[in-house]
Amino acid sequence: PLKVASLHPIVSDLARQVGGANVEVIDILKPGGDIHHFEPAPKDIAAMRGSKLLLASGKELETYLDKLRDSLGSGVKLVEVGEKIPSIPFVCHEEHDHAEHDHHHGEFDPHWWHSAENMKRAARIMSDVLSAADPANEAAYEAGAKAASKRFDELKKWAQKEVAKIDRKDRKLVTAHAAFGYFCKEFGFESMSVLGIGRNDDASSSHIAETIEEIREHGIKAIFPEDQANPKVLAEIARSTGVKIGDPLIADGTAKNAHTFETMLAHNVRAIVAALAPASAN
Amino acid sequence: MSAAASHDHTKEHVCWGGGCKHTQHHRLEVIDLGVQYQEVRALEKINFATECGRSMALIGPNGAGKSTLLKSLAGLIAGDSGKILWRGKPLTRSSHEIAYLPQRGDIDWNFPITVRGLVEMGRYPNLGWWRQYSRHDADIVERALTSMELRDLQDRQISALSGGQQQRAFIARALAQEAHVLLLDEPFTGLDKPAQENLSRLFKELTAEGRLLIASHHDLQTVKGNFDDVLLIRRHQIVFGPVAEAFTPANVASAYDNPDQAIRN
Amino acid sequence: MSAAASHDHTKEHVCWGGGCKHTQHHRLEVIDLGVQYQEVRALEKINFATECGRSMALIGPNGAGKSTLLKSLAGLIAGDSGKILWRGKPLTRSSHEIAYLPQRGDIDWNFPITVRGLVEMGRYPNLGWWRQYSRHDADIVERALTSMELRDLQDRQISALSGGQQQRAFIARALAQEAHVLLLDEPFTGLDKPAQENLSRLFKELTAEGRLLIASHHDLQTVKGNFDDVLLIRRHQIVFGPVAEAFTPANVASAYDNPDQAIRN
Amino acid sequence: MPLPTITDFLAEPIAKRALLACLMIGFANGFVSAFVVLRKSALKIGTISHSLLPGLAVAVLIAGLSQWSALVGAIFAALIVGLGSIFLSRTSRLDQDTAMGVLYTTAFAVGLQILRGLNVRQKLDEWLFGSIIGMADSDLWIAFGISAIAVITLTALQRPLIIYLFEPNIAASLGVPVRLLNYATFAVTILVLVSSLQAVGCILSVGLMVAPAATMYLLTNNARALFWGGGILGALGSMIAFFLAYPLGWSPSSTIVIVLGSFFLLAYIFSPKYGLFSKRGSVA
Amino acid sequence: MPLPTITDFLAEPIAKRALLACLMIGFANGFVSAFVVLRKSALKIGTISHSLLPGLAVAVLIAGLSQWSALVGAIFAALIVGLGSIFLSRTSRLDQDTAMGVLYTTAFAVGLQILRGLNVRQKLDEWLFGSIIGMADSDLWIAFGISAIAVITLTALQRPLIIYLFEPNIAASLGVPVRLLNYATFAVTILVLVSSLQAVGCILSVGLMVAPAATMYLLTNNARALFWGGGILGALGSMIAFFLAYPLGWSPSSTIVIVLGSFFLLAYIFSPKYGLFSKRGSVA
Ligand SMILES: Nc1ncnc2c1ncn2[C@@H]1O[C@H](COP(=O)(O)OP(=O)(O)OP(=O)(O)O)[C@@H](O)[C@H]1O
Ligand SMILES: Nc1ncnc2c1ncn2[C@@H]1O[C@H](COP(=O)(O)OP(=O)(O)OP(=O)(O)O)[C@@H](O)[C@H]1O
Ligand SMILES: [Mg+2]
Ligand SMILES: [Mg+2]
Ligand SMILES: [Zn+2]
Repeated sequence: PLKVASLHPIVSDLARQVGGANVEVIDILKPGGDIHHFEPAPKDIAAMRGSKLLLASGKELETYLDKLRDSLGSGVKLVEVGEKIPSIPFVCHEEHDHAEHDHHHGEFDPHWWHSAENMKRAARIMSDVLSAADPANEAAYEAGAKAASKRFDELKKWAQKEVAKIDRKDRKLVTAHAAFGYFCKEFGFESMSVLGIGRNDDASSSHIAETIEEIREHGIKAIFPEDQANPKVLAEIARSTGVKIGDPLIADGTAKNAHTFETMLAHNVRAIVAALAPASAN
Repeated sequence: MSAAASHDHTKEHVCWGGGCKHTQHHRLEVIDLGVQYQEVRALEKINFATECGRSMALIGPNGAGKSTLLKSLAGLIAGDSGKILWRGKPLTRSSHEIAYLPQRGDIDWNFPITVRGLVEMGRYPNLGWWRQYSRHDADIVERALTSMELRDLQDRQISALSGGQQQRAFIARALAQEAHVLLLDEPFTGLDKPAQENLSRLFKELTAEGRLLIASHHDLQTVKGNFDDVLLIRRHQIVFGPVAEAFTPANVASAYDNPDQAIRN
Repeated sequence: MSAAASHDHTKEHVCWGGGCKHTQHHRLEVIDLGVQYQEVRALEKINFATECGRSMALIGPNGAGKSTLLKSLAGLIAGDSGKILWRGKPLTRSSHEIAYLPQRGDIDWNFPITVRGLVEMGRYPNLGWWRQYSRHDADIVERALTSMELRDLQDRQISALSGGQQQRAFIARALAQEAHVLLLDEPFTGLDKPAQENLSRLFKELTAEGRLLIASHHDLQTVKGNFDDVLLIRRHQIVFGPVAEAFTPANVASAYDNPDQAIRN
Repeated sequence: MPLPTITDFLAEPIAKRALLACLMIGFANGFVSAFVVLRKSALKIGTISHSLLPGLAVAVLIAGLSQWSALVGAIFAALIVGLGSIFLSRTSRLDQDTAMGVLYTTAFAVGLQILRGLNVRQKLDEWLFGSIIGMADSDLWIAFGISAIAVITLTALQRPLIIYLFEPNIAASLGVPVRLLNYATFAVTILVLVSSLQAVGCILSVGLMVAPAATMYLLTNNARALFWGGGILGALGSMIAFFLAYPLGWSPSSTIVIVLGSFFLLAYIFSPKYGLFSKRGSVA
Repeated sequence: MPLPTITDFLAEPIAKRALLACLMIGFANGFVSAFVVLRKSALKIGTISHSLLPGLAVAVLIAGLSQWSALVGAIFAALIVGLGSIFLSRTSRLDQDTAMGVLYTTAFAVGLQILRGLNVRQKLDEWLFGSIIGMADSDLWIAFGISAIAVITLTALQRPLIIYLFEPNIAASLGVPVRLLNYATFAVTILVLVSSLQAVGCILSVGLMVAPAATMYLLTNNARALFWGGGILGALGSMIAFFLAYPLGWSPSSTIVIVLGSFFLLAYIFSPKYGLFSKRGSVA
């Protein structure tokens, strides 16, 4: 089979779905790992031996890619799957825009995999690159991509049905970091982040004061921490405003128990619906 | 276990409150002491006994083991054989009754402390962690400063002193401790003539008050007038006894003039 | 600008290669020198001139400014008035021709260096960054070690020495430098009697070779036999001149016995 | 929507708690900074605050990932590296800095390896680094308790401590319980460090634990004044920063350190005795 | 699928490059570690490796984010903090550690504030922290150049350097150009640090820059031997680590530091002269 290596669990899964039995996917970054750092063991590199493709999620998520290029043998092609997927800018507080608050000029949200439409695009891209590497099985890859797209569509339908349980006015997703722009766009949420964009940003007190105001003003029902991140500040804001704390959402797709698009989306949608939908709907 | 409690006889004294004028004198005994540094044997079979009210000169060539002996007496290094008894009991490191002046301290000269603050440190063994710094303590510090002619310098930070002034400040700290036993490693170093004479005079006063004083130094001429006893060493003990008997040219010669240079290492 | 190049008259010498026996002697001139530390005036209006082949004792009470003067001559601190001329030119900090022995160095005693390594450092000004350490240099180091009786200790790490042995090692380093001018701040400190006598003898040899030697110390008795000139200071200069003329009891008294203690601060 | 005024904001419990936290953490850190500065261990503290990962790794290995296991793991790691380096330097000829350099990097490497094995994200330390604005009640109580312990311990031990800091050998000969002091003060420092880590994060906590007494150091020759002066400067600076950060929209932790750094700069330039403009010995 | 044998693996270009990088970076770092250990600046190096952020922030502010601007910014930051703290301590009564503690935390706070203002998405230091596997060609060349510069400079300056490290005052009186040495060696150290940051990351680079000479320090009293011995140990340890990491499946950078840490431990215990089992002065 065609051997490919992957730097992101969701991309690995996509490659498996599209390629089926014709590809062998090596996970360089294993579920639970940190997508921001690349520190492969020689063993991983050895396991990669003979791979035709190295798949990355792209959109500058893997900041180390530039360096890696030189080290790859000549037979390996690096593919940034997300590169051709339309970007949306980072958004913190979508519906207002004061002078002192900043929109992120020229900065794009790299978390493209929160959208089924994007996943469908990615499936097509995947089929193209696999075919280019292994023209003999082109037809199989195209079929694989189609099948995957169909599954993604179904999943989207299911998610939309679930989201419909939430009152339209309650469709506001308050998260710690702005990683859910694509999700919000696809499922009609307004997104708001408490802590800013970077993981290590420390929120300013005025930003927190604003967030509290907004949570009150918009009657927001719940706010969501992130998987594996410290929920402390969110917890205090929740305590101040009396809103619920939802189940942690999965942002990077690397959670140990949910590292495919299906499991990740299902987890996030369930968590959001459970916290925002009226009690009767659940 | 405060120092004051163990000084059950302090009341008799008028000045330098901690000495001991009483019938049964306190003895310091060193029995068969030996000290080893890595491959160097620094001291071997040192034996002597002295008591408060006496002063003792510790004499020997460079590398004879004088500093090593004083450090052992101060409890800063442990011998590997023999023992040291003070008032009949083995010496513990933190004996409050012993004041020690190192030959070369490992001082942080930039430490934010004035001369006065340094001398006040000497009161620590008497004050412990808690007791209030009293008028009495201030008097003692004052006296120590005066006797070392440091009154005018008392508010200087310690790095802003000349070498001899620094030495005087450290001596004053040892004095302010009002200890039973004073162990002074080359106390005359760096002092000018008047200060040296002043210190000799002070030694007499201290022993008259009933303190025990042990000082190493290199000036053989001043041994006779200034000390009661002398211990001549050169790794081994050469002689110990009252200056008049022990400090004979023959003994001194056997400490210094040896064609065999072995001791110097 | 290597040291050897400036020593255009070295050939005449048999030992301690860097001295100068020649008609026109090199002069060290100090003119109206004054030094200030923060609020303390340490030196004022110091004036003297001497030349190689002579030795000079620097005498004064504690805090008189002896160390300050030596540090100025070594180029380590700058005066705020007056000037220092060596061979007619203002002194620069890194004059290769000057060896300096500090009173109290800020030494890292744990530094991985042996006694021999320390003495070898003295050869640096002659070797510079590049020149090979030669047989000749080794001989000089050997001689410096021997003259300070450190042969047996040469492979010891420097913290494993007694106080006097350390002092000897630093003196040996200054000797190995074979400098024109030796500035020694209380070189006798910590040395035992034989070593002190040895050093006095060495001083004579050094000046006989044509070096200029300036040493501070506190032992007034040894001034007469050991030095050609004396500079008595107490912030101000009290007197400068040949020992026989200048070192009179009256002058010494005016340096030390002053009811006004002001100088001591 | 206009920015709520600061008085509005102060009505929020979250703001009150933050202000209280600034006061307490500022004071305790400033107080302890005297010890850090006298001991010249600013960089040791910095190093320890970076060496928590192996402790976290072990904690996660044993108890899973939670805020409490992170806290315990961090304290554990700090003690290992701190006391370990004291031990290594006492029993070898290396200085403590070098011993610590080797120890913490090796521990860190081992920690990374454990985490790889566990397949846990490597950026665990963010579990420790809260923000002064997100302090829970329990955090406040912990901060209060630790501050109280620190101030009381260091005040009680002050006399022997200063002697010890000046010269351990002299201290020993004066009967100061040197080893006890060494370990006790070290433990207090670690506690304060961990509590300020929760408030301002890894690097900034070092600033909080150094700058106040460093500023005082330029103003006084009285070692005691370093402690109380440091505490007061620390508390004052933190409060000023809190009120500055709000209108500027800055993060409170960075602002605290910037304010304390400015205090330092002022003292560095204008200190009457040791400032840039005071006439000190004109050293060549 | 069985693991390819190590010889197979070595046939890969990526493996050859990594091995080469281990050799060069190990040697250069080990060599420089002698200077770090003699200077007792292990923790200073650690601190500097953590204080790159403000430089990055300024670089991004001026030139936008790219690998080169990040590198330049990092070097710039290191120089500011390093030379700044030397300057602060020379012109005040503070020691360099304390000065550095205040300086780098304040700079860091300012850097954070700049980055907030710029809204840069990621923690920037990731731009710097590569891994020894996956070094770009340019990285390898930079590493080679820096190693060569470091070894040549430190060898050329060795004689005055050792005197200077022993006692700056004596050095000055011997005519050693103290200030020049101070700045030159500092610059070399920073260069080596930045090159090893790219290979093993922020904390582990400190291990690489301390452990080799710390090990030698326990074995010799010859300051010169520290340099070459450190270099050889560093290179050897890195190569051993490379071959160990393969079958164990560990990350090479952590393994390097673990191996060097083990060397240190062995010397600490078994050194004939300064080891735990050697009879040294029985200090109470
Ligand atoms: N840390 C050490 N390690 C090994 N040997 C040491 C150490 N300290 C001292 N020595 C050696 O022990 C011996 C005794 O040293 P000590 O310092 O007691 O001599 P001293 O009589 O005080 O000499 P001085 O008059 O020079 O001060 C000397 O031979 C010295 O070299
Ligand atoms: N760093 C300093 N700051 C302020 N004053 C100083 C400093 N160093 C020395 N002094 C003062 O300058 C004067 C001269 O000091 P110096 O060290 O030159 O004296 P000295 O003659 O060497 O004395 P000693 O015989 O005690 O060594 C003294 O009054 C001293 O207190
Ligand atoms: Mg001695
Ligand atoms: Mg002097
Ligand atoms: Zn945002």
